[in-house]
Amino acid sequence: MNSSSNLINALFIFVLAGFIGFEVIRRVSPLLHTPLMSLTNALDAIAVVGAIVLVGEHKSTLSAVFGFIAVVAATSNIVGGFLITDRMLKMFKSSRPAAKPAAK
Amino acid sequence: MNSSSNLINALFIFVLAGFIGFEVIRRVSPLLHTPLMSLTNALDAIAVVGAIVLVGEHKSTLSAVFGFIAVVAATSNIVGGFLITDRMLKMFKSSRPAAKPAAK
Amino acid sequence: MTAELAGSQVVIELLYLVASVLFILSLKWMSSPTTARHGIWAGEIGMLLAICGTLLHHGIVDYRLIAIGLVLGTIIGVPLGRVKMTAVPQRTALSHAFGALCVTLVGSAEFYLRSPDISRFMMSVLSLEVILGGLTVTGSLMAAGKLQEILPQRPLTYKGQNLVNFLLLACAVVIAVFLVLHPEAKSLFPFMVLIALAFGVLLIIPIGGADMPTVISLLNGYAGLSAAAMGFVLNNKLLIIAGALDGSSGLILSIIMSKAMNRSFTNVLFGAFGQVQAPAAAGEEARPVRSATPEEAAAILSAANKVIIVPGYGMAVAQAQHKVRELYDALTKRGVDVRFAIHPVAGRMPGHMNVLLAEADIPYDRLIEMDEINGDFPQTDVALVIGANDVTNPAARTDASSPIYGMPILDVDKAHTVMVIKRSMNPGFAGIDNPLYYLDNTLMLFGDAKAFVGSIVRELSGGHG
Amino acid sequence: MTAELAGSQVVIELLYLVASVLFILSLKWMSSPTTARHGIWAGEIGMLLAICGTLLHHGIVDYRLIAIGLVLGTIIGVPLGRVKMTAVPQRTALSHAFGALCVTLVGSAEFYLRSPDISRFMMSVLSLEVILGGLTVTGSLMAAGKLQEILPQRPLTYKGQNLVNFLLLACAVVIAVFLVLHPEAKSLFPFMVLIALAFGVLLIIPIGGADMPTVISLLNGYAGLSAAAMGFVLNNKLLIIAGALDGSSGLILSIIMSKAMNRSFTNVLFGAFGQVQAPAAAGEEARPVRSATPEEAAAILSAANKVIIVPGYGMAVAQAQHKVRELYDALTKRGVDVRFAIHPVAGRMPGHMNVLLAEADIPYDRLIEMDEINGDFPQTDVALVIGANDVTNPAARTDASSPIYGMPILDVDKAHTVMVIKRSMNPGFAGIDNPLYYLDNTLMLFGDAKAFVGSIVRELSGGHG
Ligand SMILES: NC(=O)c1ccc[n+]([C@@H]2O[C@H](COP(=O)([O-])OP(=O)(O)OC[C@H]3O[C@@H](n4cnc5c(N)ncnc54)[C@H](OP(=O)(O)O)[C@@H]3O)[C@@H](O)[C@H]2O)c1
Ligand SMILES: NC(=O)c1ccc[n+]([C@@H]2O[C@H](COP(=O)([O-])OP(=O)(O)OC[C@H]3O[C@@H](n4cnc5c(N)ncnc54)[C@H](OP(=O)(O)O)[C@@H]3O)[C@@H](O)[C@H]2O)c1
Repeated sequence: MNSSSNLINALFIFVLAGFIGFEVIRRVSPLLHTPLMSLTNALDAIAVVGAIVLVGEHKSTLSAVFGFIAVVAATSNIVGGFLITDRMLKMFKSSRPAAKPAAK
Repeated sequence: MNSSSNLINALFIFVLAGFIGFEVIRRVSPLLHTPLMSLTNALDAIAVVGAIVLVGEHKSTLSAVFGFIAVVAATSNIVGGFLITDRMLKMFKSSRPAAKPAAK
Repeated sequence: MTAELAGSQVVIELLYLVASVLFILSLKWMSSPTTARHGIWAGEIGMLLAICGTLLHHGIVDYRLIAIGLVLGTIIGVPLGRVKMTAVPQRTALSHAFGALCVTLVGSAEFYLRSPDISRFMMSVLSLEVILGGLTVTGSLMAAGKLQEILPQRPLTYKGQNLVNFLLLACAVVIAVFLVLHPEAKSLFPFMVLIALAFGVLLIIPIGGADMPTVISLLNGYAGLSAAAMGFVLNNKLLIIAGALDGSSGLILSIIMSKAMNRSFTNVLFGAFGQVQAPAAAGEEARPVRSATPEEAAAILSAANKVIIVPGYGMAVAQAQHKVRELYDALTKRGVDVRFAIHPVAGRMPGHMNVLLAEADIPYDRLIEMDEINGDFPQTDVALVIGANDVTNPAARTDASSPIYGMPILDVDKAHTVMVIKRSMNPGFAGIDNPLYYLDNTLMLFGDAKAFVGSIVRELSGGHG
Repeated sequence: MTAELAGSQVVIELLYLVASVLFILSLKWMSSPTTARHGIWAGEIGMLLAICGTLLHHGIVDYRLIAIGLVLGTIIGVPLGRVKMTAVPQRTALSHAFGALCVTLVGSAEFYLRSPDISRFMMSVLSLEVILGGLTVTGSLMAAGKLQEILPQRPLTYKGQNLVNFLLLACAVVIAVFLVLHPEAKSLFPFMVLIALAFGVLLIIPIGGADMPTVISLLNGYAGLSAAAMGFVLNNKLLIIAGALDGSSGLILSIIMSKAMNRSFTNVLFGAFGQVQAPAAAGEEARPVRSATPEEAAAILSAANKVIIVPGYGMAVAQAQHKVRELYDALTKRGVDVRFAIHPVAGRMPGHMNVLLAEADIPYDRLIEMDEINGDFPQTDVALVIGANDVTNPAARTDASSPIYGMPILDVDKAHTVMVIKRSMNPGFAGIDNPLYYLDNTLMLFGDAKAFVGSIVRELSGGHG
């Protein structure tokens, strides 16, 4: 699993993805910087896949316990992150919608 | 060499690089589309590395001969491609330089 | 993971590939509000595919515990997705802590499962993962605490602080190096993690609550990097990609913020901020200012043709955005052209004002970025500043001795009339005086933003409708 | 390549990683003429590192033959890098052929070395590599021949042509599928390659010389894809990256071209172009046109304040760019404001006009893109069209029945006076009449572009000094 060939592949992928990250993020509209933060938060919680395997394989009690907490933490980020990003983005409207009474 | 794990890695890299390609090329100044063509030509000639290995390993006459022709073809692209791109780019000047008499 | 993969493994990897593409598209579509919603869907689908793929993993024997974890996470996540918009900064910090916690735990578990059979490179990456993860956990928790005002906002500094912090970090690195050479030394591992956790706390202690956004964004970058490191350890390409995307996002946002605040990025990177730059320069000359009542302000506004509203942190604190929307409606109904000038670091988070105003249903094409709107102030009748301070401080343009000298600002002072809603003459985040308030064309409207705007609106509608 | 790599292999891979980054930066820096030169250096350094790295490959025993190959390639390459600017299109086509030849040969050699021990996926990729490579070799050679006018420019069509081509391609695919299942069938391999080569020829036969640029760009994309396929076969990540970059470049440029020519991209993709769209609609009404002499043209130009020069394919054919430069100098000296309007598909290559004018030392900030300059024509005294035709045809705006209807054009007809230098009333590339020539404010200046511009310049300087 930790062969040097895998590491080299990983390095290539890291570099390419970092490049894409810079190119893409630099072009995110400043209007959306706050939703961007919560979205990347949700995406970053993809670490859940590592935790799922730990829990599922149940190789030791420690790994299962750590994995379980990790699954809970990451899942809450996924759910919370997508939810709030969606809520924020829903608020961005381009022209004025049928005047909804402003909240009190 | 042809393990499925390598192929998957290759796929990831292809997809990421293709994405970078689209992002980067879309932003090339239209002013430079012609030099862009010759530059990508030169870069694409990186295929020379495969040919070099073929020639160098000399595993069979056929592979050495094919490899040799391939080395020659690719090298001429590298040299020619960089040369002409450089020549073209040298011509692009922003403000008028000390009025060089226009060529006849 | 042998060189020749099992069939299920190939399926998983292909699902991960699709998920990676969806994640990238997700961020790409954030480039404009019209496509941003697609971005979320792409992200969600990608996440779903990745999780489903992972469940196919052949070594998994215990699905029950996974299910419980996912359900529990969802139960915690839903309220975290429902917080008020004004609580978004602390929510973001909290979720960095959660993300980093996940990474740190997985890294630790992997260490104990594999030790002593860990190659040097792998152990280096693993240490990086755990140290970055650990400091992000406590650092983000501290940041969230300060923002939520559970912890004191005040920066806590003492002599030699930087040296202590540095030595602590050095300790962690020394342990890491030792572990790289002797991965069988299991007992040392917890110390490395603990030091990282402690370092996270100490890193945030000297930083004032107001400086948190930059720190949060930086911690975002760290969280991303540690996730990428985890990807190296688990040889998981999707994780590497997501981590790299997140890492660059955090870095870029901190760079944008520090540029807009006129701080060097290295200054931010090395945690040297928070050193209160100028202790409220307080040239207590009691210079005269002119103030006005809501009635007077309403009269001036309704007589104007072009109004630019400049919101700032005070609007967020007062939660005045809905009242501002009413003001916008009232003025627009009278034919006044109202636009909003958005400074990149107004508020306490990149894009803070945009989100609040969007929440109040103000169309985003009325929100104009600094560079675009600055030329329009001289042709503007009234610039109405609502709870903004530093981002309007003309000293940044003129006074070379000011700590914010050189920071790009909104040129409100060039409007015919400037009206500033704030509660007192107290300074803003940068702790410095604002010469704007003493100009001849400036009127101070003292009061809470929400209450004051409410009075203006009442005045406007009382007069007419 | 075992899972645990040899030390030298690690060095090679790291060099390849650096080379990949340099290649990406190289293209990124092409985004502006001010950074483009750095781009070349990055590309060159990357190439050098990659080649040096490859020479470290442990299996290499014969360095002499490699050296000879490199030297021979350089000897051929230098003249190819020294061709005249007007010969750039055919040079580009030729180099696609060379690149594809390299890929095809390497692919074939690999097949014979490995057969019958080739996995199905690998054999599919290998077939893709060889088929794409093969058709690109002959296709590009044909294209180069047509552009250099060694081969007849005229499209050669016959009934059922598309069917024949399709069947031929199908044959190649059938062989490829058979080889995937039976990689030991060595004797079939040459047939697959031969068919691909034949297909390349037949693909280009029905396409007129003028349509070559789009084809060349498409072949560029194919060459890139085949190089990427080779990267899969050799498990060489640098090759995959370079191939993907090249492939996307080719595709994007063809898309840009077909958009600017108002053709659907699928139309281009499936080689269905060249079907002469409208046989020189030739409404032979012998409508009257007004023409003028060089003296008259010089007088009009020197009386103008603002002149926009619109160069086209005719300027390239006549190699008139240096004379145009003299004209630009002469007019500028008299205080006339001269700019150049660049249509994206003027000429026969994307960016063709830019390169030619840059060659003649015209500063690139005087070259204005269509979208930017179109608004300025109504305030322009003279629009001087030099050898351009289709890109100025107002029928694209007004005449829904025109084959170029909808194509974005330069609005020269809105200038106060239009002067058109061309040799006759013959149509341009699209083969259709140009109503511009019959407008009241249009003057035709009949003659070769170089000679005519030369006369104007002589007139201008004769008049004054
Ligand atoms: N956005 C970001 O990403 C970010 C990140 C890090 C740092 N920062 C910093 O934050 C600052 C943002 O500038 P800013 O102009 O938006 O805010 P500011 O300079 O911090 O000023 C906010 C003003 O709002 C007033 N205020 C507070 N509560 C109020 C209430 N309830 N009603 C009415 N007024 C109230 C305060 O004055 P009173 O106390 O007199 O009412 C204060 O002067 C900048 O210095 C920036 O560098 C921003
Ligand atoms: N740029 C690209 O990437 C690209 C790619 C594919 C296709 N195309 C097509 O190429 C066309 C380009 O438009 P264009 O306006 O530049 O060219 P054009 O429409 O082909 O017209 C060129 C004109 O130049 C004149 N000409 C030829 N030789 C001349 C000489 N020696 N002196 C003076 N005039 C001469 C010709 O008229 P006379 O014979 O009367 O002199 C002809 O009408 C478009 O239709 C475009 O779609 C471009």
